[in-house]
Amino acid sequence: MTSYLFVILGAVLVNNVVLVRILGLCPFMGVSRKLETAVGMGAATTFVLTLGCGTSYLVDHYVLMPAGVEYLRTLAFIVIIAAIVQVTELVIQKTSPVLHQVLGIYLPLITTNCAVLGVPLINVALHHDLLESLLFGFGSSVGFSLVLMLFAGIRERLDGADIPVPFKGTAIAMVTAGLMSLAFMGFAGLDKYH
Amino acid sequence: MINSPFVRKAASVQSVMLQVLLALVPGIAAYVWFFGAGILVQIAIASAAALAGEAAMLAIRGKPKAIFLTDLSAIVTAWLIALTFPPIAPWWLTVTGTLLAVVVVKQLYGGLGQNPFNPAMAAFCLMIVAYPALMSQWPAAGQLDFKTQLDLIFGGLRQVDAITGATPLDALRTALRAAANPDSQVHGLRAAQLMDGPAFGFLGGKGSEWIALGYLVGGLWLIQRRIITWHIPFAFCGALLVTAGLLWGVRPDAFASPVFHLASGGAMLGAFFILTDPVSGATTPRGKLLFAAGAAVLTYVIRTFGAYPDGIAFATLLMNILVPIIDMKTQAPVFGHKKD
Amino acid sequence: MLRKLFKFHGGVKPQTNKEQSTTAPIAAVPLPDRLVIPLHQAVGGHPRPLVQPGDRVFKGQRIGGADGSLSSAVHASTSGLVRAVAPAVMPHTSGLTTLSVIIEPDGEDRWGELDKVNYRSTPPDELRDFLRDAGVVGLGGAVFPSYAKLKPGKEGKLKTLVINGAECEPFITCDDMLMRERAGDMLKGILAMRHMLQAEEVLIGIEDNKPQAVAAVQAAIAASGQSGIEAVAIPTRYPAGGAKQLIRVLTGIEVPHGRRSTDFGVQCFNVGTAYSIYEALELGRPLISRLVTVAGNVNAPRNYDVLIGTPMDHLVRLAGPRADTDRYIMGGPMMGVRMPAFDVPVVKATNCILVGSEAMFPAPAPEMPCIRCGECAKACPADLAPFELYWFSRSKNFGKAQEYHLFDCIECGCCSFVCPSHIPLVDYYRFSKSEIWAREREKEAADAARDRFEFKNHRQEREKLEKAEKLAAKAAATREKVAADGATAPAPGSDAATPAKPAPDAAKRALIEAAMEKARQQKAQAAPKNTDQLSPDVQAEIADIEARREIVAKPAASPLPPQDA
Amino acid sequence: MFTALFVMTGIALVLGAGLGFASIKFKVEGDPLVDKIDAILPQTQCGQCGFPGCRPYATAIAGGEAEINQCPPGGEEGIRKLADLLGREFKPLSEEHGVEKPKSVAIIDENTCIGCTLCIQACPVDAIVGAAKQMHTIVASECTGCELCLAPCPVDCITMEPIAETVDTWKWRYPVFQIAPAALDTARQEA
Repeated sequence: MTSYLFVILGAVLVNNVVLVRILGLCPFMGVSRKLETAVGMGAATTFVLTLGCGTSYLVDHYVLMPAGVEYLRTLAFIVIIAAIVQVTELVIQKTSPVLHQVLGIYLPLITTNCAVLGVPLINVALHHDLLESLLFGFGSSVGFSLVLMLFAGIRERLDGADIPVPFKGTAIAMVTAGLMSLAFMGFAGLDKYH
Repeated sequence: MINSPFVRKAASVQSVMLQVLLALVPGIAAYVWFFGAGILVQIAIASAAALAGEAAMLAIRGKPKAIFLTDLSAIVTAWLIALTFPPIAPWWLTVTGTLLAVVVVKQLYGGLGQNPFNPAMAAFCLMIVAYPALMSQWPAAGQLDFKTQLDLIFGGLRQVDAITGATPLDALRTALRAAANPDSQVHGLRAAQLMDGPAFGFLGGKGSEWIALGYLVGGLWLIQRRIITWHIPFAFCGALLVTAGLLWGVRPDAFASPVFHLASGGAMLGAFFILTDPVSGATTPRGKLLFAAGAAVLTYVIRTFGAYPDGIAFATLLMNILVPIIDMKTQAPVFGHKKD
Repeated sequence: MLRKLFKFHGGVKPQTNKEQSTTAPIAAVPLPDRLVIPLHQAVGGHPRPLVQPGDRVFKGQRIGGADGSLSSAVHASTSGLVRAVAPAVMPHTSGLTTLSVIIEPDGEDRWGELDKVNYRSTPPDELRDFLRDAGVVGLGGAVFPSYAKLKPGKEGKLKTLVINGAECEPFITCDDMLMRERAGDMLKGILAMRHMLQAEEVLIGIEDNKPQAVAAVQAAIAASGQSGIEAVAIPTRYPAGGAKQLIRVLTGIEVPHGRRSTDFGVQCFNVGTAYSIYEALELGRPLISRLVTVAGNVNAPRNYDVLIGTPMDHLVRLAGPRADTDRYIMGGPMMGVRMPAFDVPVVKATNCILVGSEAMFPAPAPEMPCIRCGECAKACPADLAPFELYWFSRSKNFGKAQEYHLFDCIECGCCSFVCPSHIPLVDYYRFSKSEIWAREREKEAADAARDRFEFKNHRQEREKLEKAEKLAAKAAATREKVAADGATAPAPGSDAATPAKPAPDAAKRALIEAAMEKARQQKAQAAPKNTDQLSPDVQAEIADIEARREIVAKPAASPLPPQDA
Repeated sequence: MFTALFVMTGIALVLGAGLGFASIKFKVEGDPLVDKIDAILPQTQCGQCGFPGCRPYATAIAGGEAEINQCPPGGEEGIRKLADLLGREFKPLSEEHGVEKPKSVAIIDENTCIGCTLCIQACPVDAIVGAAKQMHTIVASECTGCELCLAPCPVDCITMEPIAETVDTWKWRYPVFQIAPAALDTARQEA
């Protein structure tokens, strides 16, 4: 039981997918201008990533491995994730058109969000079982959503700051992301403690 | 055109910052008493670097220099850096840290009042990540004379491992971890016994407990002067005591006492001077409580279970990240919109 | 009996500077050469002028009629000749003009006929109309028409009537002097209001730095023998005189922004308003004068009974302004408004003329960035987070500013007063508020324009349809006629079931010809005649518009009645 | 080799079927976004954006056929709001569509007007009243300042007048940031 908790906590904080593993920076930079959209993007990614982790585990274990074609893993995972993203997009377009418009290009781009591919591959590398895979996927995406929201909160505040012109916008966002990453280094070693 | 109000109270950023600096004096005095005058050199180095960095950035940004250099905010950052860095850190470490703090963490965000992160703590984190060894060498109280300290600060090659050790916090943690190991010599010893060494005083590290007391005195004076409110120090100390007390209560042999935590490392400096930085900290009363309590828990966790000797810097940065959301969600109800 | 008083959050204690102007009694003012009476003096509509240049007016004669649902009449302050009804600079920061009646006094100061009214025997509605036409407005500074506030809540009665004698602004003492010298008459006004509002109790809140006023009012209450009226000394702390803050202090009730205080069983009036209600009801005199404190950079600060419309410099001269005087401020140093000129008139909102100089009110030190120290939040009597409001106002993020309750700000100036960064915080809020109002106005205009545009499109659609129907009917008629013609000539026996083929074709062609001819005519008529020497892109634009008009013009070819469209 | 092909084909088929089902099940009709965009546009109906009115422009933006910077009356402010709503990058007003001007109303010189009704037909919001051969006049409160009536007028009797500020529409100005670098430093030296 505690080990599952450690999987989640480790994925959320210690090995945060964005700030420590530096995956998924594209939406992290792109959809963090407003808190509202960040929440939407976080929710969408959580859905896709958790589902993707589960599905890719199943496909990996029950299709690829029995067939002996593990080398197709990356390819197969991409296809699966792309399909899940497509479905998500259709659902969001139907249920929340404004969110759909706001997420804009980033919604289909969840497909190319390296975190979404990276996390299932990390799952394979860490030999997670199905539950661990799901938890790790969920934890990673919660970690992603969490820092995305916090980042959006900071960026909303930075909107009013008198930032030097060359650093306005993405530049200062990069600096901020760096400092956040630095702060998250404080969690280092926590998952090693027993 | 100036509009109403036409009268104003005599107050200025400069006077606020000056009072913060004054409040640091008792702590610094204790520091000098126990650890020698080297810290004064560090303070001077850091202050000079901070002013230089600030002046350069103001010049580049085309901002008025006179007014911003005399607001003393850079000096406060510099003093906090000097006080949190090891007193024998080489000069370039202090200078680099201070410049990073002032140039990147403060001025790139627009300077005074606009930085979301505490510059001094960001500098500490950057330096401890980049130079973990240099940032973890602390002399014991009264161990080094002023000349040796100067040599260490300005000297070339350093062979200090022989003469310096880790901070009391770090030492105790290492010892406790060792004590947990059945193969170790110290196995079975309790925290109280482990603290019997020369590095330890009555409550925390030898000497550092008096420095902490100095900070406490200065901090209380700041509260009395209404420069800071009671919320952050209270919540920080309270949460640290409770967290440490819980674990200590369950396993007194494996964890240090709450009082030790309060009197060691940067706890007092953090409670009264670092977390209370209004620019990067939470501002609503409820937010301040949450912010400081969160910082205390994180400090404890990082100190006890993490990889770094003290957690206050990382805890501050982590809570800084949360500040916009905390402030947003803890807005007090306004006049007429309160629920009775 | 000691009353339980409540506290409001924040507040500041600026130097009061009130003693200087309370040493001498209220003085009269000699008639000026000219009175400038702006028609728009109170919140609400712009009263329309009732006099013309050359008219003779009596003192107290109505010269501006209340217009709209929330408006208040304006009267001649003395008898004389109307010189002009023209725009004149008004006492407002903007320095803009407003339609004013300029009267040259004849020196006789002759009253016209005065209507008194017995408030006990008059129905409330009539009383309110009477007060509206007497021009009675709130004299505390907000100049809200009093009649509109003299309506009890839904229950038809009120728990507490709060009378505001707090006068928390530094320098101002006109309410203090009024209570000292005219407490008895003021009390009569209060009793009238109490009657109109059916108020159970009356609380007169007076800051405890005015013991003489408290004593005078208490004596008047004792002399009147009325019960349920109490003069309460409240702690001196700015802005205790804010209506919301005073209600809070006396009753513990917090009236939120945008809500009527009567919904909470409270209503609040200024002591000066009470006195003018007394004058209106019992003496029949409309509001044509008020008490004004002249203080600040003058040799003899004092209170004067001033006719509305008196130029400020005429008044200030009596108090002996010092040589370095460079500004007049209407109101006190915390919320006052700097006057655009020295000769602007005293209006109903003028409670004080604060004479200032650079030495007396030096410009603040340069504005520094906000360090979020929270001093402003500690001082804010509305429990706001002023530094957040500032942050969002500065970056013009008005939506966020509203989320942080910008409109609950009462602009008392406490935040600016304490700010260590010397930020003119209130100016940022004023800026934000007026921008938001402007945006709302624009939004309303846009919505109206959208409606009208859609209606026009709809109308054109309909007309096109109607025209098509008409044409179809005509065509059918023509066809029938042609068919009938054809039927009569070559084949008398055949009926309409087998119409002659060429004839309808010819008819249709004729119709099209006619329509095309008409269109050509229209086009010729519509072609602009001033497009010869234009740049190509303008030409293109015209062509574009042309194309659009083509669409527009076709169905609307027949002359339309544009109004009822 | 064939296993790999077989596996991938299988996956593709399954996913394709799933997607096809979803696209039918979650088909979207109508576009509520147009209303949101239309609400931001100033409704002058001036056509400077190249579309016959504000709503068509809104539809074009929602459909991705038009840029957000084609509305001069909306100005920078309007573009910012659109950028915010749509999560797009702010762009300065496109010059080919015009420049931001102070809000104005059209005024008909009543001496020159020949009563041709052309402006009445051009006005998108029916803000001009008059009849054939009668003098026309503009209802200032309804005029959006779109300038569409200027071009059709054969006698050039319509002019645009910027709306003057009144006490009711007066706005507080943005507080001037008082730190003027040079001035301050010298002031300090003098002091």
